[in-house]
Amino acid sequence: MTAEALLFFLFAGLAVVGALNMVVQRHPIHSALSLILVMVSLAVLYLLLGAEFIAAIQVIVYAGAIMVLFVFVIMLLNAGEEERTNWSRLARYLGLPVAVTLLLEMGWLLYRTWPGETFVEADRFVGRTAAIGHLLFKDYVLPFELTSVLILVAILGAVVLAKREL
Amino acid sequence: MIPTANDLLRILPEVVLAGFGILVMMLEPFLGRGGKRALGPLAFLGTVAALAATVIQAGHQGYAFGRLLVVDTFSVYLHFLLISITGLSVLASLRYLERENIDHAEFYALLLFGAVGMGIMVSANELVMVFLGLETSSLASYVLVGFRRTDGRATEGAMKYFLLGSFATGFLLYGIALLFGAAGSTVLNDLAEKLQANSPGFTLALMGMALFFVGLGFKVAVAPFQAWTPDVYQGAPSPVTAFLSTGPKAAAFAVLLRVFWTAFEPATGIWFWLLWGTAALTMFVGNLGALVQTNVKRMLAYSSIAHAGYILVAFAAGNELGVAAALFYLIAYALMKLGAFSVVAHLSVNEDHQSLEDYSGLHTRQPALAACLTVFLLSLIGLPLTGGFLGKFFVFQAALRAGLVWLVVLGVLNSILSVPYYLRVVKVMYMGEPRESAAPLAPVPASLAFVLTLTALGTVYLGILPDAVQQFVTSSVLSLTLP
Amino acid sequence: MIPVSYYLILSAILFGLGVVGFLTKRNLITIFMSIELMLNAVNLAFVAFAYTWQVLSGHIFVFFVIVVAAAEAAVGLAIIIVIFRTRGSLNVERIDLLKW
Amino acid sequence: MLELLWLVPILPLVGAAVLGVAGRRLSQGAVSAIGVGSVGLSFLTTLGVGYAFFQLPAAEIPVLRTYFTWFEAGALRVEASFYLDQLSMLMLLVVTGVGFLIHVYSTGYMHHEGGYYRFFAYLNLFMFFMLLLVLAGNYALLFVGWEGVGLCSYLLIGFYFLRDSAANAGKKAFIVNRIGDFGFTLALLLLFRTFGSLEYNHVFAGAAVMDPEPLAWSQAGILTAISLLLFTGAIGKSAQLPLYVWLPDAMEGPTPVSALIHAATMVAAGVYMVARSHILFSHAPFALMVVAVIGCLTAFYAASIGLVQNDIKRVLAYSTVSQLGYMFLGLGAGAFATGIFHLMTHAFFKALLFLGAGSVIHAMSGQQDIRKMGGLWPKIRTTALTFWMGTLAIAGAPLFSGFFSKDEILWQTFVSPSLPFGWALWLLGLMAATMTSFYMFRLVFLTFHGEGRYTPETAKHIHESPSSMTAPLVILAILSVVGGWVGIPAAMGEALHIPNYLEHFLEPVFAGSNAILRAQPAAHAHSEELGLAGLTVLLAAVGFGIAYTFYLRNPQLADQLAETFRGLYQVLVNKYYVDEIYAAVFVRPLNWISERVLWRGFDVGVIDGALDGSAERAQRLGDWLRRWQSGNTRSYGAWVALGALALLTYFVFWVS
Amino acid sequence: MHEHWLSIVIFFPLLGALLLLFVPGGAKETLRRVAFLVSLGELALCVPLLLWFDSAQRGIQLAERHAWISSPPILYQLGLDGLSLVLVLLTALLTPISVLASWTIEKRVKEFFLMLLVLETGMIGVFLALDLFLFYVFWEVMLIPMYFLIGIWGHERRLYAAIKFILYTMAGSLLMLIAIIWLYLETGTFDLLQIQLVLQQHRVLLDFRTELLLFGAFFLAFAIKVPLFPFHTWLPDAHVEAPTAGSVILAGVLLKMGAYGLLRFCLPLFPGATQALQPLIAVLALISIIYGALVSMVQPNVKKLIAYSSVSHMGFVVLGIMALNETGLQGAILIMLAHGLSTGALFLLAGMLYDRRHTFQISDFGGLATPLPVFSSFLLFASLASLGLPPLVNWVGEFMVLIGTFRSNVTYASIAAFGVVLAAIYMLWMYQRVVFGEIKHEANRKLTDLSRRELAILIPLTVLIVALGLASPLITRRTQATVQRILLQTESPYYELAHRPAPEAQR
Repeated sequence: MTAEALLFFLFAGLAVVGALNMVVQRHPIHSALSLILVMVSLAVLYLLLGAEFIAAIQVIVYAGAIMVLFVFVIMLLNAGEEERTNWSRLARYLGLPVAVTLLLEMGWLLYRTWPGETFVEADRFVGRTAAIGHLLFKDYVLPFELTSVLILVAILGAVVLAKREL
Repeated sequence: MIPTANDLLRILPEVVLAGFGILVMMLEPFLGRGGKRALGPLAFLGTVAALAATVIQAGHQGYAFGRLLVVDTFSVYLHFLLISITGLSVLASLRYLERENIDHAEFYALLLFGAVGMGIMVSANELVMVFLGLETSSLASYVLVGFRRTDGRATEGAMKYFLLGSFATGFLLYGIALLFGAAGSTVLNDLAEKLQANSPGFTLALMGMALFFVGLGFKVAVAPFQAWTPDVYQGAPSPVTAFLSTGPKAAAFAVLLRVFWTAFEPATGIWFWLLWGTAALTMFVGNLGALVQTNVKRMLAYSSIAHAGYILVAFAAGNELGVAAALFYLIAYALMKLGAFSVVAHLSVNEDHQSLEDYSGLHTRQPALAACLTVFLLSLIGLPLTGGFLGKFFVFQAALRAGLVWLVVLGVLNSILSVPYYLRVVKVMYMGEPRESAAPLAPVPASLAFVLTLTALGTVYLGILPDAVQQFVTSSVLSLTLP
Repeated sequence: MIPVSYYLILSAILFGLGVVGFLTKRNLITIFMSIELMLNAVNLAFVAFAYTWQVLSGHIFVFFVIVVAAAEAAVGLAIIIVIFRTRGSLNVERIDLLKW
Repeated sequence: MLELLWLVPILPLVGAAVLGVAGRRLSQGAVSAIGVGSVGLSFLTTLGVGYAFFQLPAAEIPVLRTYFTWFEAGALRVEASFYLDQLSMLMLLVVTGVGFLIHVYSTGYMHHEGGYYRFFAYLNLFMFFMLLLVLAGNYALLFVGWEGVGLCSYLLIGFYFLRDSAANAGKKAFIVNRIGDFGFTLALLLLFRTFGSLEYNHVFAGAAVMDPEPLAWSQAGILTAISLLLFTGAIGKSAQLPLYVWLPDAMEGPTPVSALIHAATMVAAGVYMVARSHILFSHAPFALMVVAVIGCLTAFYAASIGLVQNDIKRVLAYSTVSQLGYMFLGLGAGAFATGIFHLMTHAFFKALLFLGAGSVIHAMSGQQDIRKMGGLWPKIRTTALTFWMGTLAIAGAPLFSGFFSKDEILWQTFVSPSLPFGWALWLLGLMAATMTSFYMFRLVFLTFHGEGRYTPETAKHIHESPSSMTAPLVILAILSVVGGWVGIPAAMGEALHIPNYLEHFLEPVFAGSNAILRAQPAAHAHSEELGLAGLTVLLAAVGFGIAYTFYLRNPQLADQLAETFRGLYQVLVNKYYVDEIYAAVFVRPLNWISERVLWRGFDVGVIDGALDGSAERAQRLGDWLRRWQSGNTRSYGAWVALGALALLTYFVFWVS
Repeated sequence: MHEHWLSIVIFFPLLGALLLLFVPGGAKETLRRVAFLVSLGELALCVPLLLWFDSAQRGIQLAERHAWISSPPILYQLGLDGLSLVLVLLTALLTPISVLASWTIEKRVKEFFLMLLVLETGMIGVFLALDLFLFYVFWEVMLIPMYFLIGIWGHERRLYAAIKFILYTMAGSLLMLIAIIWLYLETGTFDLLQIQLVLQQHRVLLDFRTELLLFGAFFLAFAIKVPLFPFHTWLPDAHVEAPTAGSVILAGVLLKMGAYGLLRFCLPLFPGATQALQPLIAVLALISIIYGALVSMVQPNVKKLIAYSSVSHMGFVVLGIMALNETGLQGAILIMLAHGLSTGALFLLAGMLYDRRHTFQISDFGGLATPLPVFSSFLLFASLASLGLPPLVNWVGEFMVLIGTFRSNVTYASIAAFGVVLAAIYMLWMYQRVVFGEIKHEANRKLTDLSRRELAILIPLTVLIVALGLASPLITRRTQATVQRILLQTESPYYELAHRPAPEAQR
């Protein structure tokens, strides 16, 4: 087993454990922390896949900014432990089976349709930041600009909704 | 690759809309109470300008930004439709916002930004563009739904819409990812090229299509993804409901049409039964649900599910006629739903007074309003001389041409099922007496009168002289083929 | 050497766990986190596919997804705050004024 | 004058129209003038037409006048045409003549009644339809008259509409007639199908060239079917078994109406129609036999009920039914002319009897029960006298009109070559004649003779009727006596060198049938006929005797007899319970089925139930469905996930 | 003028309705007068039709043809033949009568007459349209004014009746819409004349199953409208609950549309199916006749009784049509006319009773002959006409139908003839209970007899019933050519005509 494989299995395992823990935990703050664990693990996997830039912003933006926002809101609202109501019979009896079936089905399908021809090798394909920058500001300049509108909307929305007095 | 002038011309409407949106947003802090009143009209002006821009855009068809976007008659048609919807929604909201004490410029800005997103959706030729457009309009919608933020119902609507919408978006994205994985590209042309039935990634692509359909089906409220619709529509401020039930829905349908008609074309035989089933299911769920409603707004919400079902029938036909019918239906549907929800907006103060009894004897209280609503309802039923009828007529025609006799029969059955609940409203308006305690109605403001006149006349116009729109629609369909 | 499909299966698992979270959690914030988990799964898939096809656009998509996730987080958390203000609860099941 | 033929029916129609529209504003005198005048003019026109008719050479008879095309569709074409031959001429004279007399009588009788103008309007309308019936040149037009007289009968029976019994009787008459007309209608359909036309000349010419059908039922053909169906119509209209039930009830109408419609003219329409269609019947011996049997049974049956009735008019009504039976017996025996002869004499004496009865009722201030009369003879002499004349005529006293006609019928029955059991029918007829004599004299004795059983109150008002009423009585009495002399049977007349005028006159009409039915006249001695006639007279005298014994000499005897044969008496008094049986068998079940099964059961229950049920089911489905719309976001999410799963499964597993 | 006359006839009432919009709602008398004048004007406009109509011509006359919608090719095509002539005249006649009969309406007068006039446009349009799509449009457009007429101005259970009416009719008509589209997809046109031509010349072959299905869809729509057992249960409710004018129009014109549709579409377009299903439909017609009569007999409500009697009478119409010969068809047309007049009169009379007593229950009447002699006479006349007394036009029609049916099936004709017996029972029984006897309710004693307006309503109907009874060739000669054409198209399934020159349709 190479180092890469070891890394993969380690962080894949961590990601799954984190995700599971996120689901299982009752307190939102624990869930948030588990999610951060998932995200960081994923960042490592991105690196394995040669996505340097993505790995970086995964940590900076996702784990750093977005999750902080979450934690912040949790604190703000002083959210305590989850109340385990079970009023939705549909979700109670079907929710987990359906989701698990979906999971298994997708996993199985992906496994079946993608027989491992391509193996991940280090440095075979690396997404350098410069290349990405070029792509982003040339070919994908329109979506990039569009995201600005998107963010504008988000800001506007957040302000409109959350500000006490308008 | 620096964008060329043509590229910019091809996104001119979006640019105009975004510009006006920013303008509205920026101007607000500088204006006093009176000046703020001008922002709504300014936003409306923006949509008018965007319509003009669409005319310019129409003269410069072709791909833009590589092949991220495509401007063809199809997208021009939908631009006209969506921008008009936005404009009319702006007008319908003018007095509403004042009355409800939420007249913030952000509202208009969000509507305009939402329109930008929808505009991108309908001309997107690439799935991530679709996603971004969709997300832009969705985020705007989430906020708009919750705009009456002190009202528990509005915030609940916003929450449901947001959570479920994001959930569905997750599926959509995963679908896109899988399609990307199958073809190595998300440009529709590439997808069409690579996704031949026997290609290695075909199963992956099928998975992608399925998940993609989940996301968009959610937006157009296809059963079983329709559950959010009544709640959200009911909770949202009525003008927003008007916008929501027409604009994003039309845009999402446009995406479905374009994508299924071009990129997913090889899988036609596979998604046929899927569409068949969901169409039937959607019609029944919508109509049966509407049948038992006593809240007019909620009833209209269910009815919009049912109408999505009719459009899906056209979809299932899978022929040019079907696409044309769907496009025609969209415009007819937009007119009548906009009109109907505008009436609801006018009648409901604080989003109350929406039950059937509140409509009792409306014809004596505001005859013109009652007459307009009657036109919309008759059109929703699908009686001749209204756009709704011709819409259904074209849909059935397309479906029959495709040999879907049973689906059409189900459609007919649903039309009959829908008669009682629409007529119930007509009944109370014309045959009931006004409630004793009913508060006097505010006079119809000019802006709303304009909206109602336009939509009512448009509905009738579509029912009597559909030729112009038909031609537009037909050439749109023809433009939908990939070069 | 790890085949790409392993990454994909991992992404499927994470996506599925996201769905599980969405369906089993009651706290609005955790539900929202589940959605974030789903988006992360998507990102992993994008990156994996980008690797298979050796194209960079996959990375760009992930970038966009992250942006969108951020925007969504802003709006979503604002909505959650508003809900909490009007309803005083974060239990999704308690928020069912609109029904039938 | 023949050109004025159309005036004969039109005049009363005009009278009816004027009275109907403006009658309310006219004085009683003016109403009388119009009502009676129109019929009078019609009678005069008939005389004129008759004069011209008698001048016509034989070849030009029948006279056919076509006025316009009434309706046409495809092959069907019906003309408004009149057909005048000896038969219709005779009928015209009888109808207008008797009708006129009764109109005159009515001016007196109805003088004090409300709705005077209405009465005359109806009566005039009746005259129109009756004349139309007589003159019609095709079966469709005949049917118009046929239904029209039924309508007028309905109106006039229900004239006293305040009385429920009157209204019921009118309705019953119309409906029972309709049942007969059902047969008639089918006959029309068959006629058209067989002959391609409904015009008499086509039909008769067509039938004449067909082969007569055999007597056996099993081999009967289309003509038998037509004839039987036509006869069904006649059964209804002429109150034969089993559809006679309406006629006794019809006595609820004013007495002149009973005289005109329910004795003299309308009820005889069936007889006329059968005679008119003789050529069809003579080709269908089975039908002819049925006619005879029904007629004979009716004659006997009705007479037996008449024995015990106590209402003066009802006795006469049953008598009418019975006499009509005789007429059909005559027709059925193939002696069409004789049947018509009896129709004519019956018109005279029965009109007389009814009018007389009317006069009695008039005198008794509306009392109709003969048990409450008696000894009226000295107080209303003219009425009594004329009533006696009528009674003698109907009972068949020699030389009175009824004697000749009835006797001839019985004789013809006896000798008929076409009837297999002629003698049996004859025997029944004979017994009926005896009963006739009995109940008529019973009536006379109870009414005019013996001691008065009326209240003193009534007694004060007893008076003879005005001359407008007595004059027609006298004229009719004379006709009842001498009317028979135009048709004295050969057996009697030959010796006196009096020819049978009537038979001669009608000879050309029935020539076609006679040629078939009497191709080989059975050799019967005149003496035989005379002997049988003597027997009849004798039995009539017996009837008289019994009546005399029971009701004049020994009044309590009748009651004793009734006591002794209590069962039989009850059956007779209750008219064999036919009304009750009809009610139990037809009316009530039909009503029950219509209401309970069809309407409330099927219509409301099944059809509406199913539809309302499906509406409700849709509603319930909607209710059920919206419970899924629980408002719980988790459920919605589950839906989405479920949908996604289903889609994925469909797309990938089912397809690939 | 000539070539646009039919359009003028169709849209004149609509213009009148627009005119009404400008009259203030409070000026009730003016509104009534205007509506009356408009409807009379419409009647006057129909007179030239009578004059210009050439009875000898088999094809369509006064045709009008414009393109309307280009894709799919839908025409605005109108035309007149004998059948439509008769029904247009009937409509134009009954509308002013309905207007007059509605003089007593005080509630929302303006809207009432508006609806009535719009309804008239719809009805006349149905009879004149020769494009399937156009036909369908008119057919459906009529529903709304009728819905309002029943729903606003009706009686106690009006809302139920109105929705029932709409649902039944729409159920049928939407299936018809499917058939219309299907037919278009087969033939490529909505033009009725063109479709006939194409089918008859065998340019398009419908397989038998298709033909049956199409026929079935059309037939269902028409059978509901006629209404034929077992699709009739909307009728009693709609009739009873509708205001007088509504009932008159409903019985007088709307029911005829079903029969009209059978004659115009079912027979000529689907001869094979017609012939195959003829026995079945004839049996349904027979059941309608007997069933309607029996149920009518036990109704406690005057209007319901008349309504069920309509079922019976319309059964005759369908039976006549299904005789598939000239006599039967002519008879059917004549009954349509007769039924429109006589049942119209009956409903008007029932309405007059209602105006006076505010009830339709037979048991609430009795003895009306005393206070209302003139009324009673008219009621008698109408009842007699309805029960088929010769020589009134109802009988003539029924007789023709019987003759026609008898030619094809003796049993059917016999059963139908029995229906005539039943007609006498229920009509006379009703008449007796309403008019005869002592006055049982004090309220009935002081009723006033017919006013001049009411006489003006009834007299034309009465005169027509008699006149047409005596002179039915006035009608039948005008419809003869049309009937023959229909039969030719029906009796020879698609091959014989192929060799004939095209029908005069194009002229």
